[in-house]
Amino acid sequence: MSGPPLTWYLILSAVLFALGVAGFLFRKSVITIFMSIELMLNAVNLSFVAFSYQLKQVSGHIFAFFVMVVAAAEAAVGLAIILTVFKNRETLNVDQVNSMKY
Amino acid sequence: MNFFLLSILKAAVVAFVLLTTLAYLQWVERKVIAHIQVRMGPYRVGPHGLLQPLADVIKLITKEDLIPPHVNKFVYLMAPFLAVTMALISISVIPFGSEIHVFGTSTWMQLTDLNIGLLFILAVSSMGVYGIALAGWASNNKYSLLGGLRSSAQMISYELPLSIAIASPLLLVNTLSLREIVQAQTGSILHWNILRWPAPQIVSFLVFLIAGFAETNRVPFDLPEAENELVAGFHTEYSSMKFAAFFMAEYANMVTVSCMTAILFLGGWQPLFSPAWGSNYVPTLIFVVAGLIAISHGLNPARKFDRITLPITGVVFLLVGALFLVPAVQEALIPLFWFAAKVGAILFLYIWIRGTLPRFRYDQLMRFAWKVLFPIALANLLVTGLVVALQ
Amino acid sequence: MHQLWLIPALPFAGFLINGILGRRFSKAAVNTIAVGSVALSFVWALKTILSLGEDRIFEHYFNWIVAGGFQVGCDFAVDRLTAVMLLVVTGVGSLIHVYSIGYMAHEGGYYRFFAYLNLFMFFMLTLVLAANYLVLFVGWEGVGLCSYLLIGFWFHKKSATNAGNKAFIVNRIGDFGFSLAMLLIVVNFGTLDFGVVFHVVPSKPEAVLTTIAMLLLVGACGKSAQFPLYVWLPDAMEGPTPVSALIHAATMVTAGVYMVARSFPIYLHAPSALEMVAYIGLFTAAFAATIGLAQNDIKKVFAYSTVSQLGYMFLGVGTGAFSAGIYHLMTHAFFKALLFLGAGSVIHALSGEQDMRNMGGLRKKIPWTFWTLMMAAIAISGVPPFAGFFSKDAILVAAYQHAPWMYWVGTITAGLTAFYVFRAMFLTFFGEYRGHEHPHESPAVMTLPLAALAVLSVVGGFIKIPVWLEKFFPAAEGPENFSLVAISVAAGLIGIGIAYFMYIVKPGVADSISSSLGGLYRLVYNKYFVDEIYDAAVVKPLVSGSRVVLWRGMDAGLIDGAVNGVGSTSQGLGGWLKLFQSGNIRSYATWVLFGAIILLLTLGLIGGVR
Amino acid sequence: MDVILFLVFAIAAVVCAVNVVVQTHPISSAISLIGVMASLAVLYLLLGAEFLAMAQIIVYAGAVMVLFVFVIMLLNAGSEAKRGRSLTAQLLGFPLLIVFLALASYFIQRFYPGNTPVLFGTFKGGTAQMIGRALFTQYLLPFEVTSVLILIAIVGAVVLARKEL
Repeated sequence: MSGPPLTWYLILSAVLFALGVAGFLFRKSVITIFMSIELMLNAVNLSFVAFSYQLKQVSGHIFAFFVMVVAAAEAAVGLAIILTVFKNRETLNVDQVNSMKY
Repeated sequence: MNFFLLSILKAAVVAFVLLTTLAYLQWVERKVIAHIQVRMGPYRVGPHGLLQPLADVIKLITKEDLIPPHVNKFVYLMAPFLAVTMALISISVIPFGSEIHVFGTSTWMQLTDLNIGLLFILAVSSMGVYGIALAGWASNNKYSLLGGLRSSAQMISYELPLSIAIASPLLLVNTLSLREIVQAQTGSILHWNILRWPAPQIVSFLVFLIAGFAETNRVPFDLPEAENELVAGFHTEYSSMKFAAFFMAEYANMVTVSCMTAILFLGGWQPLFSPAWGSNYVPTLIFVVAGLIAISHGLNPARKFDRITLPITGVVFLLVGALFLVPAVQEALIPLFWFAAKVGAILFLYIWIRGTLPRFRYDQLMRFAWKVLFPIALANLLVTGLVVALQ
Repeated sequence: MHQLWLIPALPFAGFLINGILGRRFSKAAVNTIAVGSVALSFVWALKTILSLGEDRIFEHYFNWIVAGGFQVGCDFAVDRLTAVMLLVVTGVGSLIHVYSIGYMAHEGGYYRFFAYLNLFMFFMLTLVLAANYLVLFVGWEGVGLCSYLLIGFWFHKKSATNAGNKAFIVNRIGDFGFSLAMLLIVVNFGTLDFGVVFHVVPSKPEAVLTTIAMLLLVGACGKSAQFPLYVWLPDAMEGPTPVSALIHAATMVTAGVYMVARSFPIYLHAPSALEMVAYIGLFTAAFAATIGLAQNDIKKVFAYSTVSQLGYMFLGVGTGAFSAGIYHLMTHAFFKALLFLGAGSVIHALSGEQDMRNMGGLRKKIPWTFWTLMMAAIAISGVPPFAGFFSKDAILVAAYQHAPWMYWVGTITAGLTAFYVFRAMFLTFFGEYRGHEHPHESPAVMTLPLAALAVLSVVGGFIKIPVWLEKFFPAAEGPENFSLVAISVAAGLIGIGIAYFMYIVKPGVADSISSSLGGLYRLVYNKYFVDEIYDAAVVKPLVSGSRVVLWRGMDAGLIDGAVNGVGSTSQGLGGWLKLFQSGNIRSYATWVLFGAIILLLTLGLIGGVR
Repeated sequence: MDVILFLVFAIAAVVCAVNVVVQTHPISSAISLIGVMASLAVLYLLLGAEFLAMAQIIVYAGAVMVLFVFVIMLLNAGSEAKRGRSLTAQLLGFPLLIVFLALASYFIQRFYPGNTPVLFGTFKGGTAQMIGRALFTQYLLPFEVTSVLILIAIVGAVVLARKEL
């Protein structure tokens, strides 16, 4: 019985990451963009776990674990920011949230 | 026997028993509440309303399957499906009893044992919230939406004390496998986690039970479906089988939480005291006594309705009691009896409380979770950790 | 344990209390704390010394610097040399503190003055108690700092702040030498601890020892105002008079002598350096004495006298008579402090007048001051049995042993000293009053310290320091030579006589002599134009070099140019780059992606991560 | 068996991820993202990371995404506007993405030639026990720092979500 090569996992990770980037680039809703970031983080986690498998070490899992924890913290703060922005501007479109311009 | 065949067989048996249990659980609930309120409860369909669940099922299936306009169809249809799936999935890792030998093969009375079984149940139950939240959102109805919001906030909040309450007994048993958790509690009631030396988990048990009530949206925490405020909460717009699915999910969740309580704190299928002291005869004793009581009531000429059914029930009970004495099936039946007895007791507690307590106000509910349960659970975890570390 | 740390810690506590909270205290509270802390310190020092035998007391508190095998501890030690210094510093210091209560009574920044004085005491005691060169250096720098603060105490006076700066900067030159000496010691000995260093001195080559000793001498010259680094001391008289007495006469300026005496094992193995000490001391003594002849400011006269007397101490140390040097250090502390305090009392009586030409006839008006000051004048002139006689005599005898011509120069200097001191006395206290203020005697809080110091000036010579230090230093003194003693005493008496003749008997003679000498007089009056020579040779080139090369060239041209260039370049670049700053998150993300791709490409092109 | 499982869940993940990007309604994106996460959890299991798989479900799907759904419901976010203004993203984005993907695949192929087959059950290092041991010994400091980070995040979120801001 043979399994899929590790490369497949890495390619899958790259594809998911690229999809996350695409979501970030082409979507306008802040929430969706935020979700795209989570997608990218997940893609990177997958590659961490895959490398961990290849190296037969637990470190990759720890990394992925920390990424998860940080993502959770980030989500809490990020969503609070989104709430505040929505409260002040009544919009979720990033193109209209651009007061940080030159 | 073939692994796949065995698994399918076990799954079929479990599914059949579980679904029947769920259906009759509702009957039990109605009966118990009726008796708490000093009335009869379902009585018309079959003797003592015993066929009532069947009638309910038929009614629900044949009702018009209504999809309101302006709903997000995909999510609307997915929500009840998700809810019931997630509720039923967790049963798969729950051990009902010890190892049995049938026709030359030995197997566990459990669909499968994961070495992270507990995490699996937590994961699945944390997914369960989507069913309610999405149902509330997809219905395109403000009551449903409020119900959905309430339920997601409530379930996230109560998941914390729940998880922390679980962590304390884990420190005592040192494993995440549900089977091993039960095995670690072998012995008498003094070896169960709730009373186990050096750190009895009574506090943890209570926190878990309360948070479990909240997780299953049961009284007194049934805010997501508070009738007097939200019509029917998240399932206002659901009818027919989709409604039944939510209903089933709620009861399945109750069963799951009860099983978890039994496994984590009450020693799972372990008997109340050691078989050396005759615990194997307890089921027989109980059934015989129950059968005799039923027969004596049935022979009472005042009870006209039960002249036939009660003696029959009594005889069946006597037979079941006798069955527990047959060595061939004893190995399987006695652990099952203990497990069922514990789960049944907790389920009865659920119904009892529903018939007794009023509902919380929403802000009280959240404050209770964060300012009372959470600190208590945390303090208990710290104390337990300290005691275990110092041991 | 003798708890040596208490000795400096007490004044330091006084400094902290007065420095931080003194502004809110009454004057009584401030001076109780200040005087009390120093007096307690004196008592503790006395207690320590009474229990001192032949061996030294050593206390290690903690490791200050540990770097590899090299380590410096925070160590204090007391031996017989330290004991002398301790008593001089705390004893004279206490008296001057008491005196200051009266002298500073009407000055602003009262608490600040006493806080500084206490801080000075702390550093001076640290210096004296130090058991290694680094701790000594801490005290050394600390007293320099306090000297600077106190010279510039009247900071609204431009001349005072200038004098403070001058003292600080000139001292830096000396400290530079000291630092180099310390580095050399670390390199060659691997430690800075006195005990260890002095123990292994004999095994080191003479050239190294001579270099170290010379560099130490540079430091000592700076601190003890020896030629050519003496110029700061006369200017330092801008500070309040108690400061002049305490720091610039009795204690701090003797630190150089103390340090050379402390390092005597090094000097004994570097004879040429020791010879240099003697030459510098002798030259400074004579040189400063001649300047003192023509000064009209009473404090300046005593300042040059201090320089001259310090020269004597160097002479004593340099001729191998270490104990004689220390002996003179102690007696000098008594009578010179008294001279300054007396001068301060005179100045106080005349409400700030310092020019002797505006004084005269004060003998009757301020008798306490006059009589005490007279004791000091006799003592410094070397008239037996006053304190100065014994110590100066010891030095001169040692000088004769070393080289007879040194003795003769020293003796002539002694005569000059007697002359100018009595010139000052006669100009101030005799003849007719030439000023305009109404003199008044100082309060008891000032005259009592004067009296105490007068007693010490009279009998201080009987505290036989050479006997006390007999086993500490190698014996250098030869047998008592009565004729040498008689000659030096005679020189002093002749000096007094000439002064009496010129300023009492025939007051016109002095002016006619000065006018007949003409150029020579102007040369002396203007202190040999040393300040002007330094100004022209060192300061001016340095200032103009700094202005042209460092300021205009380096700073304005190169550094500012570079900085401004960077600024304007980035401004221009920013003007272009700001177009990227569209405020649109998605375009930012695009550029991030672009950067990531560039990064990947680069990684691939340079061969990747393997 | 492993190949089939991988393919099923990989395809599910990719389909869901595409759905995340193309759906116009945030809640559809959110549900799709949950799908991606669940599929990834299964892939983690295949890679022997059983603890991580469960953590993925509990933390990501069970907590983070619930927050997302909660916020979407709270703000009642509708479908987004059709046209945006970012020319840069529109013009450069797609070609850059293609280049990025191509480069990434190229490097993966070059540095990790596909000779390591992934078999379920060959790597036993991902148990809760192993993770816990590593976390509380070798990675104790990062772990504690992370808890401080979470504390800060809690405070930040509370401050941000106050009414008066």
